[in-house]
Amino acid sequence: MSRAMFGRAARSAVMSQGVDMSATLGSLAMPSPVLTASGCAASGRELDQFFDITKIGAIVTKSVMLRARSGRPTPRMCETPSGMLNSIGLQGPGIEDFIEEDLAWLTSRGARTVVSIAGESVEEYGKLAQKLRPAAGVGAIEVNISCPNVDARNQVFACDPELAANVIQTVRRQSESQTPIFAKLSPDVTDITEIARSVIRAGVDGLTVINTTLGMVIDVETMRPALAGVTGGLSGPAIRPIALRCVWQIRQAFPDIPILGVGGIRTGLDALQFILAGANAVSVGTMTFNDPSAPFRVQNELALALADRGFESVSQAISYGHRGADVFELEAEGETEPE
Amino acid sequence: MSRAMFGRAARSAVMSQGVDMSATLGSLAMPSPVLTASGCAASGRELDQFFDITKIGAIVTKSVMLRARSGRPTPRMCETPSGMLNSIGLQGPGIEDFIEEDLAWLTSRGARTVVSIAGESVEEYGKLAQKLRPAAGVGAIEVNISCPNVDARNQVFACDPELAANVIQTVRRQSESQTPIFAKLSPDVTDITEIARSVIRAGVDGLTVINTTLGMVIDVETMRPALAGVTGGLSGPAIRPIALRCVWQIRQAFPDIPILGVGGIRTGLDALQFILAGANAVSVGTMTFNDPSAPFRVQNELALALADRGFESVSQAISYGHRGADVFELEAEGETEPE
Amino acid sequence: MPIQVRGEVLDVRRAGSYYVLSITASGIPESFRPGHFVTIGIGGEESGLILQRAFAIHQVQSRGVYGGTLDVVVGVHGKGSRWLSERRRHDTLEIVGPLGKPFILPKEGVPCVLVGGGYGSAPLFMLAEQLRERGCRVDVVLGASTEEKLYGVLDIKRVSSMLTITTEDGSSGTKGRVTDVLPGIMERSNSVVVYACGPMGMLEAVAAIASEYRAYSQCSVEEAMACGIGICMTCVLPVIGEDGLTRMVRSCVEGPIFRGDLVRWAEIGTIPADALGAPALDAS
Amino acid sequence: MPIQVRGEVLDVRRAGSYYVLSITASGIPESFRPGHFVTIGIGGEESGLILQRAFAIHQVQSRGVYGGTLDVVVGVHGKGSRWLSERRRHDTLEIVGPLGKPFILPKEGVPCVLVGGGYGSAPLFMLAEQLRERGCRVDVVLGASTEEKLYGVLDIKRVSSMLTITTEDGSSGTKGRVTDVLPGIMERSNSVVVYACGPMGMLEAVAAIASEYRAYSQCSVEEAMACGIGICMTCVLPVIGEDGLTRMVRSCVEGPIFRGDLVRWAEIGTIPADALGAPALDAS
Ligand SMILES: Cc1cc2nc3c(=O)[nH]c(=O)nc-3n(C[C@H](O)[C@H](O)[C@H](O)COP(=O)(O)OP(=O)(O)OC[C@H]3O[C@@H](n4cnc5c(N)ncnc54)[C@H](O)[C@@H]3O)c2cc1C
Ligand SMILES: Cc1cc2nc3c(=O)[nH]c(=O)nc-3n(C[C@H](O)[C@H](O)[C@H](O)COP(=O)(O)OP(=O)(O)OC[C@H]3O[C@@H](n4cnc5c(N)ncnc54)[C@H](O)[C@@H]3O)c2cc1C
Ligand SMILES: Cc1cc2nc3c(=O)[nH]c(=O)nc-3n(C[C@H](O)[C@H](O)[C@H](O)COP(=O)(O)O)c2cc1C
Ligand SMILES: Cc1cc2nc3c(=O)[nH]c(=O)nc-3n(C[C@H](O)[C@H](O)[C@H](O)COP(=O)(O)O)c2cc1C
Ligand code: FES
Ligand code: FES
Repeated sequence: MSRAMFGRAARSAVMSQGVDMSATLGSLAMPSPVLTASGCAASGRELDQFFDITKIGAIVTKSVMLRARSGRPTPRMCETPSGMLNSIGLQGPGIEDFIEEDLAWLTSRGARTVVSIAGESVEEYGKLAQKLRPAAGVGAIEVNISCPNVDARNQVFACDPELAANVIQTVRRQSESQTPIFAKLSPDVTDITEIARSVIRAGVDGLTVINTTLGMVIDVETMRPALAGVTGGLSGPAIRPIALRCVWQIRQAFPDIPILGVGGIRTGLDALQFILAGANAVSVGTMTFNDPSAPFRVQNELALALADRGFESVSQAISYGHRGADVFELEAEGETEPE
Repeated sequence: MSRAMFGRAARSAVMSQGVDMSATLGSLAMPSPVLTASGCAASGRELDQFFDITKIGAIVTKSVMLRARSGRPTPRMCETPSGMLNSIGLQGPGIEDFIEEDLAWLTSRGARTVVSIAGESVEEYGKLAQKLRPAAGVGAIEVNISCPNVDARNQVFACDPELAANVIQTVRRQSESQTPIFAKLSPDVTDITEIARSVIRAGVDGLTVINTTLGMVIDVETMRPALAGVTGGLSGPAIRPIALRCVWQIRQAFPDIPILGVGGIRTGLDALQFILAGANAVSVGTMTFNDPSAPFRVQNELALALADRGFESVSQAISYGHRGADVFELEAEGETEPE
Repeated sequence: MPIQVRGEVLDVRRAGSYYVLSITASGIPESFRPGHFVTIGIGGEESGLILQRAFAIHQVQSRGVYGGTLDVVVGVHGKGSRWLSERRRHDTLEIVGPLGKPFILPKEGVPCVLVGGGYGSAPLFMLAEQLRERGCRVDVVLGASTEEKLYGVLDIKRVSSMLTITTEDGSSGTKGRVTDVLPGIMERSNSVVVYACGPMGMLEAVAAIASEYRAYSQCSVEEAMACGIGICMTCVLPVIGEDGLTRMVRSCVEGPIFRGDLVRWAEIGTIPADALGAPALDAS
Repeated sequence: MPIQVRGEVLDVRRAGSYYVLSITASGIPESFRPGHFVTIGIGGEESGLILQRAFAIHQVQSRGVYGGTLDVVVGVHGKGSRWLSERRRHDTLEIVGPLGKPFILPKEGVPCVLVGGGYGSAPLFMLAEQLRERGCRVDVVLGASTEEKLYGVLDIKRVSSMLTITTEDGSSGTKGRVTDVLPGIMERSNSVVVYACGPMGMLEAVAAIASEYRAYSQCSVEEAMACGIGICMTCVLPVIGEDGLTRMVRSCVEGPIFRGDLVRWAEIGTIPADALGAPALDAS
C-alpha cells in the first residue's frame, strides 16, 4: 500500500489540530478529505447557511440528468433503524440549468465541486460529459451508475461490469483529460471488486464507494409498501459496516486507486474508519439531514482524532488499517508510532 | 398470489387473540409462524429457561457441520448502529454428537426442529443429509449455503447459482422425500431471484431469506479490523429493510414457494411486515440476544397485530402487501376487509 | 436565516391529548415569524431514529431569564413524538430553525379567518396576535375529532374576534367539521384572507371554500420531511408556479405555507403528467 | 435459573470514577450467589445499541420496601456504560439474571485471598462476606491505575481480614500492581484459594502466582458478550477440560469464573492448534 501516494499533490498544507488535512481525489486537491454526498447536499446553497462550504473538501452535487426531472411520487422516504430509505427518483434541473445556476453559484462562491451525473443510456452519459466540458468549476465528475439502463431492459449499470465500463469509457472520452472521473459503485453486487476492476480498466480515475443498498419497508397501517416507489435506497449508519467492507475489499484488491468512501458517516471517528480502511476522502450523506453542519463537524472531529493518534497528515492514515501484522507486534510493545 | 395456499395443511387451528396462528413450511406444520434463527438460539435449551420452546413455531438450530468445529478466534462480535457483526466461524459439535445430544433433547422436549446444516463441499452436504436421514425429530432441513466452498477457491455456495443448485440436489437426493428442505440465501448477490430460481429448479421445498450481509468495523483504538476474522456477518434491525426487500422480490417472482423470512425482526409489527411481503413464517435472530424471550413475545405481538387488522388467520395475511391496486381503491372507500 | 442550537427543556405540560414543550433556543425567536417551524433531533447520539422531526413554532419569547425560548405543541403519533413527550426539565434538544416561509400578512387591517385542525392551531396564536396588531378582524375556527384533540381553545379566545369550535363527535362546540361552519363565517365576516393549518384533507376543503368566496388562502402543509432545510427532496408536492407551470416543490423551503389555490391537492402523492420534468407518458 | 425483569432505578451514586446503580430486580437476589452477573438493556426500544451489557452483581437485598434489589458498579467505558451512568431515579431497565456460574466456595474455613482490579472488586464484597461466614480468613488486595479507579476501599475493609491497596501511580497504597504484593500475602497467609476479578492480564498473572503457591484459583473473566445466556458463541476462550482436552468454551454459561490453571491465558484471542475442532494445520 503506498501511503505516501498523494503526499506531494497537496502543496500547501491545510492544518487543523496540527494535522495536515489536505487531500486529493485524483488531480483534485482539497483542503480537507471531508465532502458532502450526492443527493444529500443539493447544490450547497442551503448548507452554506450552516457552515462555510468553501472550508470542507468539496460539494458533491445531486446527480443531474440531461433534462429536468420531476422524480417519483411521494412518500419518497421512510425512516428505518439507524437509517432511512429514499426513492427520490433523481428530481432536479437538467444539465444546462444546473451549469448556469448551481455550478455557476458554487464556482463564484469559491467552493470546489464534484459534479454527479446520471443517465439512462450510455449515450446520455456521454452527452452529459460533453455539456460539462466547457463549464468552469468542474473539480471532478462523479458518475452515478446506479441507474437503470432503459436500453438494456432496465438493468442497472453498476450491477454489470460491461455496462459500467461502457459508461466510463464514454464519459472519459467526452471529458477533459485532466478532469478526474470517479465511478460510484453499488454494493448490490456479488463481487464489488469485479465491477471496480472493470471500470478501472475503462479508465476511471477513482471510485466512490458506496451508493445506497436496495431496501423496503411495509407500512403496517396501509399494509402496502411505505414508499410510492415500492423499494428504495437504504442509507445512514445502518449501512456503515457494508460501506466500510466495500472500501476495504477494493483497497485490498487495488492498492493505488483513489477511493471516496461513503456510507453512514456520522462522526470523525466514523470517517477515520473509512480512511484506515483505504479511503482517500469521505462523503457525509444522510447524517447531514440530522445535523446540517455534519460535514464540517466531522472534519473537525477527524482532525482531532488524527492528532490524538499521532498522525501528522491525513495521508499517513490512509489504508493504515491494512498494515502488516508485524507492525502490530512491534506496536504492542510500544515501539512503533503510526508512521 | 395464492393466499389460501396452505389453508388446509393446518388441520387443528392454534388460536391466539382469536387468530388462527398455525403455519406451515412445506409439509412441516407448526402452531405458530415464529421460529428462532440459526445461530441465534443454539439448540433451544438455554431459551427454554425463558419461554416454553414448544409453544413457538420451531427451533432452527445452529448450523452443524460434519465434524466438531472450534470456530474463529475472538473478538467474534462487534456492535454496529442497530445491528451487530459476527464471525463465529460455525463453532459447534459434529453432526453425530448433535443428533445424539441436541436433536434428541429437542425431540424429547417436544419441540419442532429445523436442522441447519453447513458443509465445505457438495459432498459434505450430502453426508450431513445422510446422517440426518435415520434421525428422529427432523422437522425440516435448512441448508446454510453461505459457506465458502473449499473445492472451488472458497467461493460461497450461495453466491453462485450452479454451486447452490448442486448442494440442494445432493441434499434432496440424500433425504427422505417428505422432509422439507429449505435453502438459506445470502443477500450478497446481484440478483437474489436468480439464486432462488436455481435452487427451486434443483428441488428445494422453500427458501430462508436472508442470511447476514458482509460487513466490517475498524477499531479506532487498535486501528485494525475489530473482528479477528476481519469481516463478519451484519445482522439485526439495521438490515431489516434489505431482508424485507429480498422476501418481496422473491415472492414477486415465485408466487408459491414457501418462504421463511429472517432479518432484524424485533417486534410483532416487524414480523407482520415480512408476512405481508410474502413470508410464510419468520425467524427471530439477533434480537433474541437483547431479549431472550423475543421469539415468544414477537409471536404474541403478531397475533395481536393480525387481530387488530381483522385477519382471522396468519395465512390470510401472507403476501397481502402484494394485492392489486384495485383492492386498495375499494378499501379507501371502506368497503373491503382484508380477505 | 436558520441556525442550529442546543436547547434546554424548561417545561413539559399536558394540554388535552398534547404536550407543550418550552425550550430555550437562543437566536431562533429573534428571527421568527408566524408560520415558521423548527426541526428537533430525536433520542440523542446513539438513537436508532436518525431523522429530525418538524414542529410548528407555537410561541416565542426573545427575552426573559432564559434568553430566547420557544414552545411547540406535540401530538403523540409515533416513535419520535413519543420520545419528545417523555422529555423532562433540563434535558437538552438539538434544534434547527426558524425554517420555512412564514405566513404572508396583509398590509392593512382586513378581515381574516384562521382555521386550525387538531395541533394545527399551534402556529395560529402568534399569527392572530400579529394580525390583530395590524387591525385585522380575526375569526378563528378550531376543529378536531374530539374535545381532547382541540388545542388552546381558552388561550386563542383572547386573541380572536370570534371563536368557533367544531368536533366530529360533538364533544365540544358544533358537531361536524371546520368546513361545515366555514362558509357561514366567510359570509358573516366578509374575510379576504383564510389562514389554515391541519391535515391535508382539511386544507384542500378550506382552500376550495376560500376560492368560492374569492378569498386569498394560506395553507400550512405537512409533508414527511427528512431534512427540513431543502437538501433531500423528500417533501415535495405539486404546486402551480407564477408561470402557470406545475412543479414538484419542496414544502420545507418553498412552504410549508402555500397559496391554497396553487396547490394541486388532489394530485398530492402523484406526479401530475403536466408537471415540469414529469416522465413522458410512453416512457417507463 | 435466570429470569427477565423490568427493574426500576432507585439510586445512582458516584464512587471515585464509578457509578453505583441500585435497581429493583425482584426474583434475582433470591437465587443470587457471589460471582453471578446480570445483563442490562441499553437505550430503550428505539436505541441503536441493540446488545445488552454485562455487569457483575455487586450487592443484593432480597427484602425491604422495594422487594429484591441489586447494585452494579459501572465504569464508564463506551456508549452503553455512559448511558447507564446517566440514568436517574425511577428510570426503568431491562435486566436478565442471575447469569453465569458463581464462585466455588471452600467447604471449610480455609485462608483465602481476594484480588480485585478496578471495578473488578465489585463481585468480591458478597464473596468476602460469605467466606467470612464460613470462617475463612479473607485477605483482600485491590489494585488500580490510580486512586480514583479503586472501588469500595472503605466498605471492603470491614469484611476483610487484611486489606492491601496498590495503585500504579502510587496515589494510594503501595505503588505498583496487585501482582507485586500478592506473593508476600500468599506467603504470610498460607492461602489455599485465590479469587480474582479484573483485567485479563491481571488474571493471568494472578493465576500464575496462585499456581506457584499451589493454591486453587478462581478467576472471573471478561469477554465481550452478545447474549450472556449461551446462545451466540461470541464469548469463548480456550479452557482445558477435565479430560485434558482444550475447548473453546462460552464464558457466559461455563464461566465467567474459571479455574486459573485451566484457562490458556496466553492463547486467548486465538484457537490453540490442539483445541477440539481446531482447523487442521494444512486446511485454509
Ligand atoms: C412543517 C411541519 C410542521 C409540523 N408541526 C407539528 C406540530 O406542531 N405538532 C405535531 O405534533 N406535529 C407536527 N408535525 C408533524 C410531526 O413532524 C410528526 O408528528 C412527527 O413527525 C411524527 O413523527 P413520529 O416520530 O411521532 O412518528 P414516526 O412514525 O416515528 O415518524 C417516522 C417518520 O415519518 C415522518 N412523519 C410521520 N408522520 C408525519 C406527519 N404527520 N407529517 C410529517 N412527517 C411525518 C417523521 O417525520 C419521521 O421522519 C409537523 C410536520 C411538518 C412537516
Ligand atoms: C461477566 C462480565 C461482567 C462485567 N462486569 C462489569 C462491572 O461490574 N462493571 C463494569 O463497569 N463493567 C463490567 N463488565 C464490562 C461491561 O460489560 C463493559 O464495561 C461494557 O460492556 C462496556 O460497554 P460500553 O457500552 O460502555 O462500551 P462499548 O464500546 O459501547 O461496547 C460495545 C460492545 O462491546 C462490548 N464490550 C466492550 N468492552 C467490553 C469489556 N471490557 N468487556 C466485555 N464486553 C465489552 C460491550 O458489551 C458491547 O457489546 C463486565 C463484562 C462481563 C462480560
Ligand atoms: C435522499 C438521498 C438522495 C440521494 N441521491 C443521490 C444521487 O442523486 N446520486 C447519488 O449518486 N447518490 C445519491 N444518494 C446516495 C448518497 O450519496 C450516499 O451514497 C448514500 O446515501 C450512502 O451514504 P450516507 O449513508 O452517508 O447517506 C442519495 C442518498 C439519499 C439519502
Ligand atoms: C451470532 C450469529 C450466529 C449466526 N449463525 C448462523 C448459522 O450458524 N447459520 C445460519 O444459517 N445463520 C446464522 N446466523 C444468521 C441468522 O440466522 C440470521 O439469518 C441473520 O442474523 C439475520 O437475522 P437477524 O437480523 O434476526 O439476526 C447467525 C447470526 C448471528 C447474529
Ligand atoms: S425535507 Fe429535505 S428538501 Fe424538504
Ligand atoms: S455471550 Fe452469547 S454465548 Fe456467551
